[in-house]
Amino acid sequence: MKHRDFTSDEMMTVAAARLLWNGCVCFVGIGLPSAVANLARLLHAPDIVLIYESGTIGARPTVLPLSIGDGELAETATAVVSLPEIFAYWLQAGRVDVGFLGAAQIDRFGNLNSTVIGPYEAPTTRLPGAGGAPEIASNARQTFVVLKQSPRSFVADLDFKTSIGFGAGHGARARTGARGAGPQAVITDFGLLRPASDTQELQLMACFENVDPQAAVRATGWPLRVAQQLEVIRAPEPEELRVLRELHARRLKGG
Amino acid sequence: MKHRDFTSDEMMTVAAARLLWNGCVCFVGIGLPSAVANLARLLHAPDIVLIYESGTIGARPTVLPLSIGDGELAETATAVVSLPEIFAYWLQAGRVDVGFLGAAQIDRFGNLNSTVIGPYEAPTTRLPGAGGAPEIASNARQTFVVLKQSPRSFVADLDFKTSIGFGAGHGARARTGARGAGPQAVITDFGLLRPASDTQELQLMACFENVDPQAAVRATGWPLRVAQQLEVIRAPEPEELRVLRELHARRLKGG
Amino acid sequence: MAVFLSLREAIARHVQDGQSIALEGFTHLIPFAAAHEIIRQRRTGLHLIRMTPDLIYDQMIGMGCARALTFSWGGNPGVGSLYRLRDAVENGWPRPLALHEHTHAGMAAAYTAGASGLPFGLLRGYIDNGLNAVNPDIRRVRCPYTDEELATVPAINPDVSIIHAQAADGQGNVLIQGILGAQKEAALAGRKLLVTVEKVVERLDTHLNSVVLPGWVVSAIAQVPRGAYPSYAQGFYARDNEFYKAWDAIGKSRERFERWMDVNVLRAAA
Amino acid sequence: MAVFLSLREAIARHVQDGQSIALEGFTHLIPFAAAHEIIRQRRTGLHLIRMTPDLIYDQMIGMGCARALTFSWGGNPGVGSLYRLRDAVENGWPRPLALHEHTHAGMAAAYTAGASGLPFGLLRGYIDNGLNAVNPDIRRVRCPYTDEELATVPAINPDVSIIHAQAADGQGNVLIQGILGAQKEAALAGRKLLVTVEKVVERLDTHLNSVVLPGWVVSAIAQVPRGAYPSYAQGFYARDNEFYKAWDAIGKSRERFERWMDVNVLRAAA
Repeated sequence: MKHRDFTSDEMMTVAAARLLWNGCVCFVGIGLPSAVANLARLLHAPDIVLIYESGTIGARPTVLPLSIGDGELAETATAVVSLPEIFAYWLQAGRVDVGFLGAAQIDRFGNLNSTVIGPYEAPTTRLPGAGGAPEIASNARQTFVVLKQSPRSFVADLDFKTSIGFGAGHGARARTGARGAGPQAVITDFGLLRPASDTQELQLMACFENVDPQAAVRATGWPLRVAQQLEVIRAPEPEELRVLRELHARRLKGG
Repeated sequence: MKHRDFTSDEMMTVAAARLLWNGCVCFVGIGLPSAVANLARLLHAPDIVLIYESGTIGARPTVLPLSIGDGELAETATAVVSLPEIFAYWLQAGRVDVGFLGAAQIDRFGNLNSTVIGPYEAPTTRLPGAGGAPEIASNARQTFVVLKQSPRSFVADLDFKTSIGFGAGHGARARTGARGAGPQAVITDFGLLRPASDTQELQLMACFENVDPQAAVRATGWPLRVAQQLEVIRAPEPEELRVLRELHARRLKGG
Repeated sequence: MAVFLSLREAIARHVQDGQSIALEGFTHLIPFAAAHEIIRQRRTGLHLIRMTPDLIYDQMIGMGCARALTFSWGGNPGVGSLYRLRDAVENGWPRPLALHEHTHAGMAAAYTAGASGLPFGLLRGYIDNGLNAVNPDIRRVRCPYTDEELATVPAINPDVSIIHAQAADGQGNVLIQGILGAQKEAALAGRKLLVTVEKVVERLDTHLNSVVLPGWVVSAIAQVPRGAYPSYAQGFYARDNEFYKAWDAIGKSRERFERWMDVNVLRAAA
Repeated sequence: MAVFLSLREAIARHVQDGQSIALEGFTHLIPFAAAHEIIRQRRTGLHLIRMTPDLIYDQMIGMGCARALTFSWGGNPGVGSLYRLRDAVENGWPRPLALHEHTHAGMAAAYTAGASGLPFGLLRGYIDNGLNAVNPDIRRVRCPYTDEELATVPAINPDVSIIHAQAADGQGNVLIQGILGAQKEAALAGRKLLVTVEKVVERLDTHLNSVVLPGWVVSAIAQVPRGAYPSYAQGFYARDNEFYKAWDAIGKSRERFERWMDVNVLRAAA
């Protein structure tokens, strides 16, 4: 890659934000997803609805929260409800358009591991675990996954299956009780993967400017299919970077 | 009966109020039970907790509400919660000491009918129905029934079983999923009935002053057993009547 | 996203003959104005759902709007009978009414399941209860841990839920204050949600844990001051207990009922 | 009925070795002071229950209080790992820790069941999920209406639940404001309930639908200003995000952790 004046995180955040539409109801976790949804809100989607699992509906934070339950979220929300209500009345009821997920590992069918590396009973690395992810994965109308691509994270076989994507593919998800459409977009530091309509295997559909698709293939632990007509994701616009950096700057100040 | 300077309703209300203790958590409906619990609160049980199914916990009304959801209840309550929460977190969870029940019919085992007179599909009288009663009957730690005694209301066979008492008696209740101890007191215009410890059949345990127990037997549609050592319930004290009448007077004014 | 409409337009657009509809509000915030507009628009064949039919459904049933009623307590609170409901059940007048009868706890669980996207609600209830025999919707599951039997009710998801609330803001966010009943659950269980409000304000004056329904779950909002009368709206007006008592005589007679509805509802402006 | 005690006395009287205890509060109102007192009183063999173990359980686990953990997300929010939790799981230090692992939705349903007197909670969840294989508590029931399979979790009813709140009044009624998490459900699910509060007031300054736990469900209350620090109490102090970041380095090393706990917890006044 050539020298760029923005980071991989910024590129991924901007690319993901562009996928969100005005009025979209987003279930967001802390970190990059929170930055994505707030960036979209400040740019092109002023009426986007942010739901944090801590219980805030319609939060409009001016600083990026460090934790999912910062006071800023409650103070700017349309409603503050209990966590059981968030999961039952809002997520499970099918009111969430897009759920954002991260993970330590993803497989070719978009299934996710955020639980352990190594065996569950004797892990080499104990990860934080499921949190809201499994039910976001099954009950949101669709999910977007944001995850940097490497052979360690894009793996042939998950060490643990925390959150369902398309299961074994080929329609397997539809035979479960999962209600939403599953991972319809995976945003990486190389580009955008989407499921193939038949096998539901993730394919590289678009790359960022000046990214070699073969580099993405090499960063993937399974033989990654590349779309024949690969699209190009344009680099972040100055305005997108400005707004994103202001968001982060306010967070650092507010720390 | 001799001439008295108080009504049957007043006598029953006072007698029932005397059964409540300070700190007792009462699930009350509108009408006589509400008067009973508030009378006890104003007399000897200042820390009694009134729960109305409309969602008010710890209401301390100064006027008697006509409906179960009057504003007075919300304004004086410790907490106002949703109706589903009242039934799940408060009644079903076993936090209610005494549930008050009325009915159109009661049988010898304290089972209650508040649904229909006549067959369900073609009733001669369609009554209001269950409301909160069936789950109060099964989930409160005990229930008190307040009901005027007559062959029409104290029947050998219920037209419909709305709320469980002791089922068929002889320990039948304990073999169901009902958790509370059931109807431990039935306050009538003749006196007080309680379940026998073995058969759980209701027995006349106490009569109001100057009441002939045989009159109570004649007012009962089954051969009512009378306790060998029948207690006497003393007539309402002037102070009891004064406080009760002030409660009602405020209601009439506020109406 | 919430659209602001006149009450007439909101009902015309969203309430159709034959639908299942829930007008909730437990004693408090009963959406009488919306019911009257449904009566004026002569909707029929409705499956009415409400914990306490109250005067609002007594009126709709008496005016022939309903074919079925799901409910749990059908009286005039603190007064006595609902005579129009009784006349429909006992005599089929003005038309027969199929009853789907529950307990309060059962309906609360059914609304909660409906709001939660679950197919059924679970409760310790309906024990040794005649309703088990007359309502085939009441069933049982066995606890996978304790092996106990628990009662189940199917989720209630009305085609349209209608509630009254104190206020909405410009974005259609709706504030409910005071006694809540099962209003929020019924609102969120509906496939559509219509709301009438006392007032529309620029910003809701709320506290952190106020009960607010976001505008994006509301299909339409109509501003209808006194829209809950003769029930009440906390902070706006009190329950007209005298009217509830007076209804006893009005509702008791078919003729007097029809005359009252004609003057006070059919010929009243929306 | 709520009894006002010192924190030391409240923990001494109500928290015993080997019990299951839940110290809840989702990011907000985490009862750190109560945890520190439990650590000072050297309780061991506890089954800790909490959706997000957070620094509070990282500290209790690292100090050897726990034999088991029921949880659904075990990280330092926005920062990274909980190294004391990881050290216990990966290396059994200072002692092995049995995990009962759930999802947030599962634990929310389990607390709700616990608060509701139901033996289990019901959810659309744990679909095609590895937790089904490692947590035998996750089971299934079949819907009696649609024949769907739904996930179940056993009710959580801790021996003792502990929460922190903004205020209590003279009768022990407790006011919680802001982000609620599963705090109310955890509180009502506990066989005992201990509460620490920022302040005690004569009357709670509440609004009609404020979240208030009545004093008669509270076993004991202790006034502990800043009792949720380094988490926060809405209206009193903000979350100390810098401390959460600093914990990363403190928690990473056994020695540094023990030194920090010695200075800041063991030798600190209650």
